[in-house]
Amino acid sequence: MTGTPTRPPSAAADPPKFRLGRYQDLALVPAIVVLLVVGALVSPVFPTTGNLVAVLQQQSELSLLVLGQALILIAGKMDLSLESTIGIAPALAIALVIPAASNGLGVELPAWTAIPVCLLVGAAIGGLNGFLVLKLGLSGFMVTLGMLTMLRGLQEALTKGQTLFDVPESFLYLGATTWLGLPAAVWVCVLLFAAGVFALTYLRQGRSLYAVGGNKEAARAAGIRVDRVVWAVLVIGGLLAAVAGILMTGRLGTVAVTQGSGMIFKVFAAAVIGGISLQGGRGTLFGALSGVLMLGLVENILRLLSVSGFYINASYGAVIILALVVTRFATGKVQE
Amino acid sequence: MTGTPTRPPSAAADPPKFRLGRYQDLALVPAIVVLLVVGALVSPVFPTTGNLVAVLQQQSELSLLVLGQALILIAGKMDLSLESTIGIAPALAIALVIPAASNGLGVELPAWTAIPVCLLVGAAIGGLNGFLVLKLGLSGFMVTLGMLTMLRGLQEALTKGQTLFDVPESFLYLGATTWLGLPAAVWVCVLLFAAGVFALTYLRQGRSLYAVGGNKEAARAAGIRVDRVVWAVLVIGGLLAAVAGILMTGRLGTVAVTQGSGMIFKVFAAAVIGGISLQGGRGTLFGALSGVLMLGLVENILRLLSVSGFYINASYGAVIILALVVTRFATGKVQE
Amino acid sequence: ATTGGASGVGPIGVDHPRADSDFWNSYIKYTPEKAKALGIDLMAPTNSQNKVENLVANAQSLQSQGAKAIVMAPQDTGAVASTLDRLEKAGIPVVTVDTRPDRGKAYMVVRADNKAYGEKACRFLGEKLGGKGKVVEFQGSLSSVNGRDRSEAFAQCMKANFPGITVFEEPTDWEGAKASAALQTRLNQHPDVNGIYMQAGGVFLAPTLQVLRQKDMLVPPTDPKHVFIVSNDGIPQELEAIRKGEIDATVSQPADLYAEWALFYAKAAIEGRTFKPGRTDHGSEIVDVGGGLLEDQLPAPLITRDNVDDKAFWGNQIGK
Amino acid sequence: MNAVEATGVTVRFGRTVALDDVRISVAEGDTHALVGRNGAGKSTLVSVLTGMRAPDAGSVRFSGVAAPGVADRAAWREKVACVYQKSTAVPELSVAENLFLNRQGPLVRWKALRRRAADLLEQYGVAVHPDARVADLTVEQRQLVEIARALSTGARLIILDEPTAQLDGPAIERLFDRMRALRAAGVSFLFISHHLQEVYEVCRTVTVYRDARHVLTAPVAGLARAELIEAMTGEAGGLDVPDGADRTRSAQPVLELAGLSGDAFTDVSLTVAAGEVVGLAGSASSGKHELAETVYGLRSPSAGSVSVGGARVRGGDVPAALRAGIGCVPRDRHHQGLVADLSIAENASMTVLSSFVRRSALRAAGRAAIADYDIKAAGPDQPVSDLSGGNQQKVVVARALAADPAVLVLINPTAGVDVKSKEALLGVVDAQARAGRAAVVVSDELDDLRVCDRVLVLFHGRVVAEFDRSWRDGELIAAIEGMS
Ligand SMILES: Nc1ncnc2c1ncn2[C@@H]1O[C@H](COP(=O)(O)OP(=O)(O)OP(=O)(O)O)[C@@H](O)[C@H]1O
Ligand SMILES: Nc1ncnc2c1ncn2[C@@H]1O[C@H](COP(=O)(O)OP(=O)(O)OP(=O)(O)O)[C@@H](O)[C@H]1O
Ligand SMILES: [Mg+2]
Ligand SMILES: [Mg+2]
Repeated sequence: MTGTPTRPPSAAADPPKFRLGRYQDLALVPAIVVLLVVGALVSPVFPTTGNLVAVLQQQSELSLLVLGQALILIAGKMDLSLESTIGIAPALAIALVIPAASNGLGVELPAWTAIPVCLLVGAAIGGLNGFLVLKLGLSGFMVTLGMLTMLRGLQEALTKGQTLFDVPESFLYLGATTWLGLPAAVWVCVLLFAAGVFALTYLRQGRSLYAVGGNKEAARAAGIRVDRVVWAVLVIGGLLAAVAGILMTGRLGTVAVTQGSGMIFKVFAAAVIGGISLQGGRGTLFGALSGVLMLGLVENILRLLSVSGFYINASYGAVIILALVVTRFATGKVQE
Repeated sequence: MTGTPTRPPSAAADPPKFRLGRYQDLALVPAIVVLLVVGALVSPVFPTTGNLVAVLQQQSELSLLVLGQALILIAGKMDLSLESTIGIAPALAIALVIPAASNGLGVELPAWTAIPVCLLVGAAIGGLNGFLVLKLGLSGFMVTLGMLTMLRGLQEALTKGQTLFDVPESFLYLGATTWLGLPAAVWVCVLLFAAGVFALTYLRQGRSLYAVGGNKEAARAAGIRVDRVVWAVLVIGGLLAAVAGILMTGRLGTVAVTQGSGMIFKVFAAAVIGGISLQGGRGTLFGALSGVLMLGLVENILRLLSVSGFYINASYGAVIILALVVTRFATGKVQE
Repeated sequence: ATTGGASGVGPIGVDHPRADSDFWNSYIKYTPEKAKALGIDLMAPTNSQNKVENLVANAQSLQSQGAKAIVMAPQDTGAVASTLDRLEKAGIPVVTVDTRPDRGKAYMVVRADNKAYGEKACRFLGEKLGGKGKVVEFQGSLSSVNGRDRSEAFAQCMKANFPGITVFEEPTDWEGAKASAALQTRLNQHPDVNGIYMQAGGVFLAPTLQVLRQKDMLVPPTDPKHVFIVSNDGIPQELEAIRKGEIDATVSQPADLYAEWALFYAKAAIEGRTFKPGRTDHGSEIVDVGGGLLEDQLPAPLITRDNVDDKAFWGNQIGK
Repeated sequence: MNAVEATGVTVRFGRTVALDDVRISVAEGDTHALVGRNGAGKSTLVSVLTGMRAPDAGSVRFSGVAAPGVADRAAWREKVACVYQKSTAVPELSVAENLFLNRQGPLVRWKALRRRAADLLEQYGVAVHPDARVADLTVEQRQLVEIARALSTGARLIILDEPTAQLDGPAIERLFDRMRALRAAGVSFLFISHHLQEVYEVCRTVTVYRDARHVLTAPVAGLARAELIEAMTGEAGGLDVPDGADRTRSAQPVLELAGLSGDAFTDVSLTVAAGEVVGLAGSASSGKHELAETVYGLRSPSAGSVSVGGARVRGGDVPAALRAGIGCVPRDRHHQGLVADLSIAENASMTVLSSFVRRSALRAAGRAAIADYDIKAAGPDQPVSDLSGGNQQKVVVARALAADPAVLVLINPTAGVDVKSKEALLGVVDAQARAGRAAVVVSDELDDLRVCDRVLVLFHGRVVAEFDRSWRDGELIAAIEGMS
């Protein structure tokens, strides 16, 4: 092996045509623009501020679940139990606060504890999932599927199937107030998403999610404490679901036993449409958010069109597939 | 081969103590044995033939969906739409047969066509999924999620939300007959599972599922036509869901618009508990089948215990997690 | 988007609770007919697919499209409270069908008393069984008021009046497959089960008959081995089964009256009429269920072999 | 003082003992070679020395201080940097981020990061853009990125597990230059390679493991090559790679490429006769890999044709190539060579499964592969993911030869294979040729090219030189580097 090293051919050093991260972020933008135009054509009500704000508010809880799930997916796990956490976290917190006469547990903690307890419950569920997956080595999908059922069941057992009414003021405030013309819930989401985007872009801990989800061994070799990252992300997911639960409870004024049930499908749909990979290590929060917006717009338009109940599911499914096709050909990328 | 090939170190030539494949197969057996014992202690009815046969019959439709999903998962894909296929395939077939007065489509095909048409619809749905995923390059998870919604919606649109009561004799026959003391549905499952196990063990095409699911590129480089295998497996999945639809329709005597809805969670639960990997390339049909049995026994025992409606979900979830723990420590293997 | 002539009263918005149950589909079919008869300008109906989030969003959307009154059937009677508040603030009267909101203001509640369903079923079975025996009950989803009301009333009545009857409560979440499995198990455990109460005929009828058929237990009422079956709903298939002697009774939940009177009250609200508790001219009674909330309790007749051919039942009016 | 010292290290995988009470000590400032046959336990030791695996017994000390706990990854990373045998790059992330994985600083400054990455890549002569996705790189580029990352961490001890197996000559030379410079600055190295000449070139001390045991530690200078090989194999006698000079070849053409063009190469015409072995050499960007992959149908040609025995083979169609009698060892065993979860038997016979698979036949085929290719394994049912790197490579070769093909296309067939096994593998190629097969060997290793009857050199996608058997190292390398 002698001889002067030749300069490597320059072609390989050309900058890649686009920066993947940024490009993927925008993949859904064309589809969203199309939807906005279609919406405006379909109904004069659609482009009004009132309607669009309502869309945002209606999607706010979903968006927080998607935020949590996106973080978890990027780190290479999944958490199905989020859809139960959004119900049981506020239900338990409220049951601890209200008197037994209103279906409470009779503990009657002071009212101000409701929100902290709710967050605590969310975090604890995330922590428990983490324990089962990381310490006991159980399958994450299965554990959280079991949790999904069990937590929903606990909520039923806790409330004996009753809806909880005496929702503390703090919940109602968050659900009903507007700040600067936007519902408080929307602000909460915007702030949390902004924090998420910042963390995933500029913080080392945030970037480590991609490493952990993309190649666990490589992350470990690079000095990342993989288990700790996964655990943290599961706890954050639970926390965000609890926040979503607070917003939902505030918006609806009650906690039904079924609160959130069936949402997990939408959560995955929004995340995956938004470019988050189920295999881990790929996707951005901006993408996930646009997935949420897209689903919200589709629902809103179908609603304004007053599609008959018999056709609403068919249309919804068809539009999702259509959106996939549009995204596929707009980005030119085969989806995995 | 020139040179004397060195003998491998002698220890390595011993037959291995266990074969990994077989071992995994049996992972759930301890949990099932525990359940059988618990069941017998809990209720004198549990160990009767009548009860156990009923468990088998009740699980027959689920087991066929699991069979289909297991094949698809082993080949590295997933198909969520199976839970809609189990409804729409028989619904469409029956609607084509019965008169408009009984909520039919008014086409009134001869009654014997019902079963073939049903199978055809199932296969066509699988084929369509394959087309969208392989030819258009859409995300398999998303496409089948969209299909799940769309097909359920089509069934609603088709039947205007009505339950179809006029089920052809052929369906009812399969749902109600017993052959040699076992319900026909159970025989159908046993045969199809046996065929599946045979194919995955002894046929080249069957073995290739593992290669395709384990490493698509390596399979391609070994001369396996990856796309063709995946397509075939999706069509088979649709077909099996249609068969499950026939059995379910026969057993219940109607096709409700909601037939099968919510089953997909159980399908995944059974498959994953049974050792099928969501990442593809790993798992056996025997394992999947034991997953189905386990879920069936758990349900049966909870039912015999007459657990109150308020606690049934909580118990069910808790038992699933417990089963995971038992399996984890019985096999000593960390689950992925 | 309205369907009626602009001349009619309205526009009135209607939200349907779901599109996947036979009872509600009959109701959905009746709505436009009855609106036309009442001279109502009906907006295109929305459907909340059994989810309160959808109901909330639909109400918002109907409101922004200018509904003057809204008819809805909130399956989650708690979570509509904030929506009712909002509509009240916007001056839009609401008529609820089938369920009574736990909180919040409605102009009128139109429903049959679900507790009465459970009670009627209990009394019928109790008498037929002579106060002894074993009854399997397919409970609806316990997270729905109707399921809960029917279950509670049935249980209370049984305990109070027929202590000799053992009741097996089977949670089914309104799913036929769960009912079928539960019945199979229960019959294995207790082959002497001689009564069944199913809380929704549309869902449980066929699966139940199929299990009994398989077990050779589908015998005429004259046979001592006959299993007495009471259902709720009153769809045509149940009436047919009563005629054939496969089941014995059903409580007819009046889909036609639901549609008719809900729209009637919505129109009355726009016209500014008021109502007081007391008997009505259509065989029902308006009661004040508390806090000034009025409920028109429509009759829910028990259909048995004796009156099954009465043309007045809605189940006999629509072609099946 | 020793940079690292491990004593009494034992590691078991189930019944397999990967390391049996071994020791190693790397003196400060030393460049220490670790050699041994495939499966001797080298990579396992690396995982212990870098804290990726806790040993079943034994202890590790860095500069006399006990090693950190397994959970404290950051502490390990300060002590030692490593290029693992199996890639530890994150495919979805950019090159820049991979280079500075987990050391971007608490707040990532992207512009600065990209600049630092560009500097580093420049230093190591790696021709990739910092924003490129690692998944889009070739094996070689990825390996260079990993090397640059390890060498740039500032650790005082650097472990390189077969860093050169996928590199071409100039890249290896650049690596050695960097190593010498760092050694001058007092950095210690543990260097693993199956290329013994590299050991002699850069290392001062060598440790030999055999069958999971420590056999020898000695200064490189006093150790003859034959002694070293004897220590590795446990058998006396040197090695001779067959050069096939006495092979006769018929005039009958088997493989014919006519005006073949495709990804990264143009207009290549070539005829390989029965009994002939043709080598393809060239730098990483020469198009040699793409050419070989096109012949096997892994890529579609843009023009020209491939025929075997006079019959044209459909382009871009692996099953067609297989049917025509072409067998192939693909470039990257992890990517295209193996299904990691499947057993040795299954992988080795994947190209030749009959439509009815008899388990006993399958296992017999697996056992035969283990014996024929000298694979160190617990048995034919062992999943290939449990094998050492070199043994995995042998399974890939077994898979390529299983169908008894008329034409062999071998891309870096001996990558990561130990000297003794390399001799056996090249012996197989020689034997195949003697049996009237045709073979194309694509390799960066001169040893691999020595079995060839002629060697074609590609440069920027075109054949620029052809050598017959009598080539000398210097002239071949000059041609490869485009200086002929
Ligand atoms: N995860 C594992 N499970 C089971 N056995 C393993 C595993 N990893 C390694 N082994 C076994 O341990 C032994 C040592 O492997 P190791 O990778 O250390 O060898 P090596 O010296 O690095 O070989 P090579 O030169 O081929 O890279 C081999 O017999 C291998 O089969
Ligand atoms: N190498 C990279 N890998 C992943 N993401 C990157 C990379 N470089 C930049 N980004 C993304 O690009 C975004 C902007 O980064 P940054 O603030 O560095 O932009 P910039 O340096 O100002 O870019 P430009 O020079 O093009 O204006 C961030 O969101 C970051 O996620
Ligand atoms: Mg190694
Ligand atoms: Mg090696």
